[in-house]
Amino acid sequence: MEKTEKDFIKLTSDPLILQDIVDLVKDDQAGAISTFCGTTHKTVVRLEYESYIPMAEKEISSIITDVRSKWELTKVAVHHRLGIVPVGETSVIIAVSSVHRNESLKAVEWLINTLKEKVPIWKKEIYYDGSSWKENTKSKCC
Amino acid sequence: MEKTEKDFIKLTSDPLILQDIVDLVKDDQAGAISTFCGTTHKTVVRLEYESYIPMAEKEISSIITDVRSKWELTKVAVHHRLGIVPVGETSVIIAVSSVHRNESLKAVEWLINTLKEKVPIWKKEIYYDGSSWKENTKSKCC
Amino acid sequence: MSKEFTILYFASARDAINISSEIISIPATSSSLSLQDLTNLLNNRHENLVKILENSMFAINMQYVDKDDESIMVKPGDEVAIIPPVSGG
Amino acid sequence: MSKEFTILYFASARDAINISSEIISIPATSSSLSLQDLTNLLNNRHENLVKILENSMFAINMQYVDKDDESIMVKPGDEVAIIPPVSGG
Repeated sequence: MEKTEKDFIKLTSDPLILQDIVDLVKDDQAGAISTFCGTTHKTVVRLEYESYIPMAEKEISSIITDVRSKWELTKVAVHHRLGIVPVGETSVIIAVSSVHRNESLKAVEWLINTLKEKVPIWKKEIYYDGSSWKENTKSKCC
Repeated sequence: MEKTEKDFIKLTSDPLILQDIVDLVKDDQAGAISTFCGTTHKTVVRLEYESYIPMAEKEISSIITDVRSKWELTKVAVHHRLGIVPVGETSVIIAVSSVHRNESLKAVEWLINTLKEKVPIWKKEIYYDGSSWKENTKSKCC
Repeated sequence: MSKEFTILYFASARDAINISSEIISIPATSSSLSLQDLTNLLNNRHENLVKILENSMFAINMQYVDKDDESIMVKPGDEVAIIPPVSGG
Repeated sequence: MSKEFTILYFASARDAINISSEIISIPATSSSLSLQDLTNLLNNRHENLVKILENSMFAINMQYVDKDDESIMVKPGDEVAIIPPVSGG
Protein backbone atom coordinates (compact mmCIF):
# COMPACT_ATOMS: atom_id res chain seq x y z
CA MET A 1 0.00 0.00 0.00
CA GLU A 2 1.44 3.33 -1.04
CA LYS A 3 1.75 6.21 1.36
CA THR A 4 -0.25 8.39 -0.99
CA GLU A 5 -3.19 6.02 -1.31
CA LYS A 6 -6.48 7.74 -0.53
CA ASP A 7 -9.13 5.27 -1.72
CA PHE A 8 -9.57 1.80 -0.30
CA ILE A 9 -11.81 -0.75 -1.99
CA LYS A 10 -12.14 -4.34 -0.85
CA LEU A 11 -14.46 -7.23 -1.61
CA THR A 12 -13.66 -10.04 0.76
CA SER A 13 -15.03 -13.17 2.35
CA ASP A 14 -13.37 -12.23 5.65
CA PRO A 15 -15.26 -10.51 8.48
CA LEU A 16 -15.20 -6.71 8.29
CA ILE A 17 -13.61 -4.92 11.25
CA LEU A 18 -14.80 -1.34 11.69
CA GLN A 19 -11.69 -0.12 13.49
CA ASP A 20 -9.41 -1.45 10.73
CA ILE A 21 -11.39 0.41 8.09
CA VAL A 22 -11.51 3.61 10.12
CA ASP A 23 -7.74 3.37 10.56
CA LEU A 24 -7.40 3.35 6.75
CA VAL A 25 -9.14 6.73 6.41
CA LYS A 26 -7.56 8.38 9.47
CA ASP A 27 -5.48 11.38 8.51
CA ASP A 28 -3.82 14.18 10.41
CA GLN A 29 -5.50 16.67 8.11
CA ALA A 30 -8.99 15.28 8.70
CA GLY A 31 -11.03 16.39 11.70
CA ALA A 32 -14.04 14.24 10.85
CA ILE A 33 -14.64 10.57 10.12
CA SER A 34 -18.10 9.28 9.30
CA THR A 35 -18.99 5.63 8.85
CA PHE A 36 -21.87 3.39 7.86
CA CYS A 37 -22.14 -0.32 8.71
CA GLY A 38 -24.80 -2.61 7.27
CA THR A 39 -25.53 -5.69 9.35
CA THR A 40 -27.53 -8.88 8.85
CA HIS A 41 -31.02 -8.74 10.37
CA LYS A 42 -32.27 -11.28 12.82
CA THR A 43 -35.12 -12.25 10.49
CA VAL A 44 -32.93 -14.46 8.31
CA VAL A 45 -30.80 -17.52 9.02
CA ARG A 46 -27.95 -15.98 7.10
CA LEU A 47 -27.16 -13.96 4.01
CA GLU A 48 -25.08 -15.00 1.03
CA TYR A 49 -23.54 -12.31 -1.11
CA GLU A 50 -22.12 -12.78 -4.56
CA SER A 51 -20.57 -10.28 -6.90
CA TYR A 52 -19.28 -9.75 -10.41
CA ILE A 53 -16.06 -8.84 -8.65
CA PRO A 54 -13.98 -7.00 -11.27
CA MET A 55 -16.96 -4.92 -12.38
CA ALA A 56 -17.98 -4.25 -8.76
CA GLU A 57 -14.48 -2.95 -8.02
CA LYS A 58 -14.65 -0.78 -11.13
CA GLU A 59 -18.09 0.58 -10.20
CA ILE A 60 -17.04 1.32 -6.62
CA SER A 61 -13.98 3.10 -7.94
CA SER A 62 -16.21 5.09 -10.27
CA ILE A 63 -18.64 6.14 -7.51
CA ILE A 64 -15.67 7.19 -5.36
CA THR A 65 -14.56 9.41 -8.25
CA ASP A 66 -18.10 10.82 -8.36
CA VAL A 67 -18.31 11.41 -4.61
CA ARG A 68 -14.96 13.20 -4.64
CA SER A 69 -16.29 15.54 -7.31
CA LYS A 70 -19.24 16.42 -5.06
CA TRP A 71 -17.48 16.93 -1.73
CA GLU A 72 -13.93 17.70 -0.58
CA LEU A 73 -12.84 14.44 1.03
CA THR A 74 -9.58 13.25 2.52
CA LYS A 75 -9.79 9.43 2.37
CA VAL A 76 -12.53 7.01 1.38
CA ALA A 77 -12.89 3.29 2.17
CA VAL A 78 -15.60 0.95 0.88
CA HIS A 79 -15.40 -2.66 2.03
CA HIS A 80 -18.04 -5.26 1.19
CA ARG A 81 -18.15 -8.80 2.46
CA LEU A 82 -19.01 -11.65 0.08
CA GLY A 83 -20.10 -15.24 0.64
CA ILE A 84 -21.91 -16.28 3.79
CA VAL A 85 -22.59 -13.52 6.32
CA PRO A 86 -24.05 -14.87 9.58
CA VAL A 87 -26.75 -13.01 11.51
CA GLY A 88 -25.40 -9.99 13.38
CA GLU A 89 -22.28 -9.69 11.24
CA THR A 90 -21.49 -6.78 8.99
CA SER A 91 -21.85 -6.97 5.21
CA VAL A 92 -20.69 -3.50 4.24
CA ILE A 93 -18.64 -0.74 5.84
CA ILE A 94 -18.08 2.70 4.39
CA ALA A 95 -15.73 5.15 6.08
CA VAL A 96 -14.88 8.66 4.91
CA SER A 97 -12.63 11.30 6.41
CA SER A 98 -12.77 15.01 5.68
CA VAL A 99 -11.48 18.28 7.10
CA HIS A 100 -14.98 19.42 8.12
CA ARG A 101 -17.84 17.25 9.30
CA ASN A 102 -20.46 18.01 6.68
CA GLU A 103 -18.48 16.55 3.78
CA SER A 104 -17.87 13.13 5.31
CA LEU A 105 -21.47 12.87 6.57
CA LYS A 106 -22.95 13.66 3.15
CA ALA A 107 -20.42 11.46 1.35
CA VAL A 108 -21.16 8.36 3.44
CA GLU A 109 -24.89 8.73 2.82
CA TRP A 110 -24.41 9.21 -0.91
CA LEU A 111 -21.94 6.32 -1.18
CA ILE A 112 -24.15 3.73 0.51
CA ASN A 113 -27.21 4.82 -1.48
CA THR A 114 -25.31 4.74 -4.77
CA LEU A 115 -23.57 1.45 -3.97
CA LYS A 116 -26.99 -0.10 -3.40
CA GLU A 117 -28.22 1.19 -6.74
CA LYS A 118 -25.31 0.49 -9.00
CA VAL A 119 -22.71 -1.99 -7.78
CA PRO A 120 -23.15 -5.57 -9.08
CA ILE A 121 -23.45 -7.34 -5.76
CA TRP A 122 -26.37 -9.61 -4.94
CA LYS A 123 -27.76 -10.76 -1.62
CA LYS A 124 -29.55 -14.06 -1.15
CA GLU A 125 -31.58 -14.30 2.03
CA ILE A 126 -31.64 -17.77 3.52
CA TYR A 127 -34.69 -18.57 5.67
CA TYR A 128 -35.48 -21.73 7.57
CA ASP A 129 -37.86 -22.71 4.77
CA GLY A 130 -36.15 -21.43 1.63
CA SER A 131 -34.27 -18.53 0.13
CA SER A 132 -34.69 -15.57 -2.19
CA TRP A 133 -32.60 -13.05 -4.08
CA LYS A 134 -33.27 -9.54 -2.87
CA GLU A 135 -33.65 -6.44 -5.02
CA ASN A 136 -32.69 -3.02 -3.68
CA THR A 137 -35.57 -0.60 -4.05
CA LYS A 138 -33.81 1.88 -6.27
CA SER A 139 -31.63 -0.65 -8.03
CA LYS A 140 -30.63 1.07 -11.25
CA CYS A 141 -32.20 -1.56 -13.42
CA CYS A 142 -35.20 -1.13 -15.72
CA MET B 1 -26.54 -1.17 32.79
CA GLU B 2 -30.06 -2.40 32.22
CA LYS B 3 -30.94 -4.73 29.38
CA THR B 4 -33.52 -2.26 28.15
CA GLU B 5 -31.18 0.72 27.97
CA LYS B 6 -31.28 2.36 24.55
CA ASP B 7 -29.50 5.70 25.07
CA PHE B 8 -25.88 6.03 26.12
CA ILE B 9 -24.43 9.37 27.18
CA LYS B 10 -20.93 9.81 28.52
CA LEU B 11 -18.65 12.75 29.25
CA THR B 12 -15.24 11.39 30.13
CA SER B 13 -11.59 12.26 30.31
CA ASP B 14 -10.70 8.79 28.99
CA PRO B 15 -9.90 8.14 25.32
CA LEU B 16 -12.93 7.29 23.21
CA ILE B 17 -12.89 3.87 21.52
CA LEU B 18 -15.11 3.67 18.43
CA GLN B 19 -15.65 -0.08 18.62
CA ASP B 20 -16.82 0.13 22.25
CA ILE B 21 -19.38 2.77 21.37
CA VAL B 22 -20.58 0.88 18.30
CA ASP B 23 -20.99 -2.21 20.48
CA LEU B 24 -23.34 -0.20 22.73
CA VAL B 25 -25.73 0.51 19.86
CA LYS B 26 -25.52 -2.91 18.19
CA ASP B 27 -28.86 -4.65 18.18
CA ASP B 28 -30.24 -7.74 16.48
CA GLN B 29 -33.15 -5.67 15.24
CA ALA B 30 -30.96 -3.02 13.65
CA GLY B 31 -29.53 -3.51 10.16
CA ALA B 32 -27.72 -0.17 10.08
CA ILE B 33 -25.21 1.61 12.28
CA SER B 34 -23.92 5.07 11.42
CA THR B 35 -21.19 6.89 13.29
CA PHE B 36 -19.43 10.22 13.43
CA CYS B 37 -16.01 10.83 15.02
CA GLY B 38 -14.52 14.27 15.55
CA THR B 39 -10.75 14.33 15.84
CA THR B 40 -8.15 16.93 16.79
CA HIS B 41 -6.56 18.67 13.80
CA LYS B 42 -2.86 18.81 13.25
CA THR B 43 -2.90 22.60 13.35
CA VAL B 44 -3.00 22.76 17.15
CA VAL B 45 -0.71 21.42 19.85
CA ARG B 46 -3.69 20.01 21.69
CA LEU B 47 -7.26 20.76 22.61
CA GLU B 48 -8.72 21.19 26.06
CA TYR B 49 -12.41 20.62 26.54
CA GLU B 50 -14.43 21.70 29.53
CA SER B 51 -18.10 21.30 30.23
CA TYR B 52 -20.91 22.27 32.56
CA ILE B 53 -21.27 18.53 33.01
CA PRO B 54 -24.73 18.04 34.57
CA MET B 55 -26.32 20.50 32.14
CA ALA B 56 -24.43 18.98 29.19
CA GLU B 57 -25.77 15.54 30.12
CA LYS B 58 -29.27 16.98 30.40
CA GLU B 59 -28.97 18.76 27.02
CA ILE B 60 -27.63 15.64 25.30
CA SER B 61 -30.47 13.65 26.79
CA SER B 62 -32.90 16.26 25.51
CA ILE B 63 -31.50 16.24 21.96
CA ILE B 64 -31.67 12.44 21.96
CA THR B 65 -35.37 12.76 22.84
CA ASP B 66 -35.73 15.20 19.94
CA VAL B 67 -33.86 12.99 17.46
CA ARG B 68 -36.02 10.02 18.42
CA SER B 69 -39.12 12.07 17.66
CA LYS B 70 -37.76 12.78 14.17
CA TRP B 71 -36.57 9.32 13.14
CA GLU B 72 -37.26 5.74 14.19
CA LEU B 73 -34.03 4.70 15.92
CA THR B 74 -32.96 1.61 17.79
CA LYS B 75 -30.09 2.79 20.02
CA VAL B 76 -28.20 6.05 20.33
CA ALA B 77 -24.80 6.75 21.90
CA VAL B 78 -23.17 10.17 22.37
CA HIS B 79 -19.74 10.19 24.02
CA HIS B 80 -17.66 13.35 24.43
CA ARG B 81 -14.16 13.53 25.79
CA LEU B 82 -13.22 16.29 28.24
CA GLY B 83 -9.88 17.66 29.43
CA ILE B 84 -6.79 17.42 27.26
CA VAL B 85 -7.23 15.78 23.86
CA PRO B 86 -3.91 15.28 22.06
CA VAL B 87 -3.58 15.76 18.29
CA GLY B 88 -5.06 12.88 16.32
CA GLU B 89 -7.28 11.69 19.15
CA THR B 90 -11.04 11.71 19.10
CA SER B 91 -13.08 14.29 21.01
CA VAL B 92 -16.60 13.13 20.17
CA ILE B 93 -18.21 9.94 18.90
CA ILE B 94 -21.84 9.56 17.97
CA ALA B 95 -23.24 6.15 17.02
CA VAL B 96 -26.82 5.35 16.06
CA SER B 97 -28.47 2.09 15.05
CA SER B 98 -31.71 1.75 13.14
CA VAL B 99 -33.64 -0.86 11.21
CA HIS B 100 -33.12 0.93 7.90
CA ARG B 101 -30.10 2.95 6.84
CA ASN B 102 -31.66 6.33 6.21
CA GLU B 103 -32.74 6.89 9.81
CA SER B 104 -29.33 6.33 11.40
CA LEU B 105 -27.57 8.41 8.72
CA LYS B 106 -29.88 11.39 9.19
CA ALA B 107 -29.85 11.05 12.98
CA VAL B 108 -26.05 11.12 13.26
CA GLU B 109 -25.86 14.25 11.13
CA TRP B 110 -28.59 15.99 13.12
CA LEU B 111 -27.08 14.96 16.46
CA ILE B 112 -23.58 16.28 15.79
CA ASN B 113 -24.94 19.54 14.36
CA THR B 114 -27.28 20.06 17.32
CA LEU B 115 -24.67 19.05 19.88
CA LYS B 116 -22.37 21.71 18.44
CA GLU B 117 -25.10 24.32 18.72
CA LYS B 118 -26.57 23.60 22.12
CA VAL B 119 -24.51 21.49 24.49
CA PRO B 120 -22.45 23.45 27.05
CA ILE B 121 -19.03 22.14 26.14
CA TRP B 122 -16.14 24.44 25.29
CA LYS B 123 -12.96 23.81 23.37
CA LYS B 124 -9.74 25.69 24.01
CA GLU B 125 -7.19 25.42 21.23
CA ILE B 126 -3.61 25.40 22.46
CA TYR B 127 -1.03 26.66 19.94
CA TYR B 128 2.70 26.88 20.31
CA ASP B 129 2.32 30.60 20.97
CA GLY B 130 -0.92 30.86 22.92
CA SER B 131 -4.47 29.62 23.15
CA SER B 132 -8.03 30.61 22.38
CA TRP B 133 -11.58 29.54 23.17
CA LYS B 134 -13.41 28.49 20.02
CA GLU B 135 -17.00 29.31 19.10
CA ASN B 136 -19.03 26.97 16.93
CA THR B 137 -20.45 28.83 13.96
CA LYS B 138 -24.08 28.19 14.73
CA SER B 139 -23.70 28.17 18.49
CA LYS B 140 -27.19 28.90 19.80
CA CYS B 141 -26.12 32.03 21.59
CA CYS B 142 -27.18 35.60 20.78
CA MET C 1 -13.83 -19.44 -33.96
CA SER C 2 -12.89 -15.83 -33.47
CA LYS C 3 -16.54 -14.69 -33.60
CA GLU C 4 -17.33 -15.79 -30.05
CA PHE C 5 -18.31 -13.74 -27.03
CA THR C 6 -18.57 -14.70 -23.37
CA ILE C 7 -21.73 -14.34 -21.37
CA LEU C 8 -21.83 -14.33 -17.56
CA TYR C 9 -24.92 -15.08 -15.47
CA PHE C 10 -25.23 -13.91 -11.86
CA ALA C 11 -27.57 -14.43 -8.93
CA SER C 12 -31.15 -15.22 -9.99
CA ALA C 13 -30.12 -15.50 -13.66
CA ARG C 14 -27.52 -18.14 -12.87
CA ASP C 15 -29.84 -19.97 -10.51
CA ALA C 16 -32.59 -20.07 -13.17
CA ILE C 17 -30.46 -21.93 -15.71
CA ASN C 18 -27.72 -23.39 -13.52
CA ILE C 19 -25.05 -21.91 -15.76
CA SER C 20 -22.62 -19.24 -14.66
CA SER C 21 -20.95 -18.59 -18.00
CA GLU C 22 -21.14 -19.61 -21.63
CA ILE C 23 -19.18 -18.91 -24.79
CA ILE C 24 -21.55 -18.14 -27.64
CA SER C 25 -20.85 -17.77 -31.34
CA ILE C 26 -22.16 -14.81 -33.25
CA PRO C 27 -24.27 -16.17 -36.16
CA ALA C 28 -22.23 -16.64 -39.34
CA THR C 29 -24.34 -14.09 -41.21
CA SER C 30 -23.27 -11.11 -39.06
CA SER C 31 -20.20 -9.64 -37.41
CA SER C 32 -21.94 -8.38 -34.28
CA LEU C 33 -25.23 -8.60 -32.37
CA SER C 34 -27.60 -5.82 -31.35
CA LEU C 35 -28.94 -5.99 -27.79
CA GLN C 36 -32.32 -7.02 -29.18
CA ASP C 37 -30.61 -9.83 -31.14
CA LEU C 38 -28.84 -10.85 -27.93
CA THR C 39 -32.08 -10.93 -25.95
CA ASN C 40 -33.76 -13.07 -28.63
CA LEU C 41 -30.78 -15.40 -28.77
CA LEU C 42 -30.73 -15.89 -24.98
CA ASN C 43 -34.50 -16.32 -24.74
CA ASN C 44 -34.31 -19.05 -27.37
CA ARG C 45 -31.47 -20.83 -25.59
CA HIS C 46 -32.95 -20.60 -22.07
CA GLU C 47 -36.70 -20.59 -21.61
CA ASN C 48 -36.30 -19.95 -17.86
CA LEU C 49 -34.42 -16.74 -18.52
CA VAL C 50 -37.19 -14.78 -20.30
CA LYS C 51 -38.72 -13.12 -17.27
CA ILE C 52 -35.38 -12.52 -15.56
CA LEU C 53 -33.92 -10.88 -18.67
CA GLU C 54 -36.81 -8.42 -18.74
CA ASN C 55 -35.75 -7.21 -15.31
CA SER C 56 -31.98 -7.35 -15.81
CA MET C 57 -29.36 -4.95 -17.05
CA PHE C 58 -26.65 -5.88 -19.52
CA ALA C 59 -23.04 -4.97 -18.99
CA ILE C 60 -20.56 -5.22 -21.85
CA ASN C 61 -16.93 -5.41 -20.80
CA MET C 62 -17.96 -4.36 -17.27
CA GLN C 63 -19.88 -1.28 -18.44
CA TYR C 64 -23.63 -0.95 -18.05
CA VAL C 65 -25.35 -0.43 -21.39
CA ASP C 66 -28.74 1.07 -22.21
CA LYS C 67 -30.85 -1.82 -23.48
CA ASP C 68 -32.84 0.55 -25.69
CA ASP C 69 -29.77 1.94 -27.45
CA GLU C 70 -29.93 0.31 -30.90
CA SER C 71 -26.42 1.45 -31.77
CA ILE C 72 -24.80 -0.79 -29.14
CA MET C 73 -23.43 -4.04 -30.56
CA VAL C 74 -21.94 -7.15 -28.99
CA LYS C 75 -18.73 -7.90 -30.81
CA PRO C 76 -16.43 -10.95 -30.90
CA GLY C 77 -14.33 -11.15 -27.74
CA ASP C 78 -16.76 -9.11 -25.64
CA GLU C 79 -17.67 -10.13 -22.10
CA VAL C 80 -21.39 -9.68 -21.63
CA ALA C 81 -22.91 -9.93 -18.16
CA ILE C 82 -26.54 -10.41 -17.20
CA ILE C 83 -27.05 -8.18 -14.14
CA PRO C 84 -30.28 -8.88 -12.26
CA PRO C 85 -31.41 -6.06 -9.94
CA VAL C 86 -28.55 -5.56 -7.52
CA SER C 87 -28.90 -5.95 -3.77
CA GLY C 88 -25.57 -5.12 -2.20
CA GLY C 89 -25.16 -3.25 1.03
CA MET D 1 -28.78 34.40 54.29
CA SER D 2 -31.46 32.45 52.45
CA LYS D 3 -31.61 35.05 49.66
CA GLU D 4 -28.48 33.82 47.91
CA PHE D 5 -28.02 32.30 44.48
CA THR D 6 -25.03 30.57 42.92
CA ILE D 7 -23.39 31.73 39.75
CA LEU D 8 -21.10 29.55 37.61
CA TYR D 9 -18.58 30.86 35.08
CA PHE D 10 -17.25 28.69 32.27
CA ALA D 11 -14.55 28.88 29.60
CA SER D 12 -13.80 32.46 28.49
CA ALA D 13 -16.02 33.90 31.25
CA ARG D 14 -14.09 32.07 33.95
CA ASP D 15 -10.74 32.88 32.37
CA ALA D 16 -11.64 36.60 32.21
CA ILE D 17 -12.23 36.90 35.95
CA ASN D 18 -10.41 33.84 37.29
CA ILE D 19 -13.48 32.77 39.22
CA SER D 20 -15.42 29.60 38.50
CA SER D 21 -18.29 30.15 40.92
CA GLU D 22 -19.65 32.68 43.36
CA ILE D 23 -22.50 32.87 45.81
CA ILE D 24 -24.26 36.20 45.48
CA SER D 25 -26.93 37.78 47.68
CA ILE D 26 -30.05 39.18 46.15
CA PRO D 27 -30.29 42.85 47.27
CA ALA D 28 -32.27 43.27 50.48
CA THR D 29 -34.90 45.39 48.73
CA SER D 30 -36.15 42.59 46.44
CA SER D 31 -36.97 38.89 46.52
CA SER D 32 -35.68 38.12 43.02
CA LEU D 33 -33.62 39.56 40.15
CA SER D 34 -34.62 40.13 36.55
CA LEU D 35 -32.05 39.10 33.93
CA GLN D 36 -31.34 42.76 33.28
CA ASP D 37 -30.72 43.26 37.03
CA LEU D 38 -28.43 40.24 36.95
CA THR D 39 -26.46 41.59 34.00
CA ASN D 40 -26.03 44.98 35.72
CA LEU D 41 -24.97 43.31 38.96
CA LEU D 42 -22.36 41.15 37.21
CA ASN D 43 -21.03 44.02 35.10
CA ASN D 44 -20.57 46.07 38.26
CA ARG D 45 -18.76 43.23 40.02
CA HIS D 46 -16.49 42.25 37.11
CA GLU D 47 -15.40 44.85 34.62
CA ASN D 48 -13.74 42.20 32.47
CA LEU D 49 -17.01 40.38 32.03
CA VAL D 50 -18.96 43.10 30.19
CA LYS D 51 -18.07 42.09 26.66
CA ILE D 52 -18.26 38.37 27.36
CA LEU D 53 -21.71 38.68 28.93
CA GLU D 54 -23.01 40.37 25.79
CA ASN D 55 -22.12 37.23 23.85
CA SER D 56 -23.14 34.66 26.43
CA MET D 57 -26.32 32.79 27.25
CA PHE D 58 -27.69 32.40 30.75
CA ALA D 59 -28.89 29.09 32.09
CA ILE D 60 -30.96 28.94 35.28
CA ASN D 61 -30.99 25.57 36.99
CA MET D 62 -29.45 24.02 33.86
CA GLN D 63 -32.08 25.46 31.51
CA TYR D 64 -31.25 28.05 28.85
CA VAL D 65 -33.30 31.21 29.30
CA ASP D 66 -34.19 33.95 26.86
CA LYS D 67 -32.25 37.03 27.97
CA ASP D 68 -34.97 39.30 26.59
CA ASP D 69 -37.77 37.64 28.55
CA GLU D 70 -38.56 40.18 31.28
CA SER D 71 -40.73 37.72 33.18
CA ILE D 72 -37.77 35.47 34.04
CA MET D 73 -36.45 36.04 37.56
CA VAL D 74 -33.43 34.70 39.44
CA LYS D 75 -34.68 33.48 42.82
CA PRO D 76 -32.90 32.49 46.03
CA GLY D 77 -31.31 29.05 45.70
CA ASP D 78 -31.08 29.20 41.91
CA GLU D 79 -27.98 28.04 40.06
CA VAL D 80 -27.22 30.53 37.31
CA ALA D 81 -24.60 29.71 34.67
CA ILE D 82 -22.85 32.02 32.26
CA ILE D 83 -22.61 30.08 28.99
CA PRO D 84 -20.23 31.61 26.45
CA PRO D 85 -20.74 30.44 22.86
CA VAL D 86 -20.31 26.67 22.97
CA SER D 87 -17.68 24.81 20.98
CA GLY D 88 -18.14 21.12 21.66
CA GLY D 89 -17.71 18.42 19.05
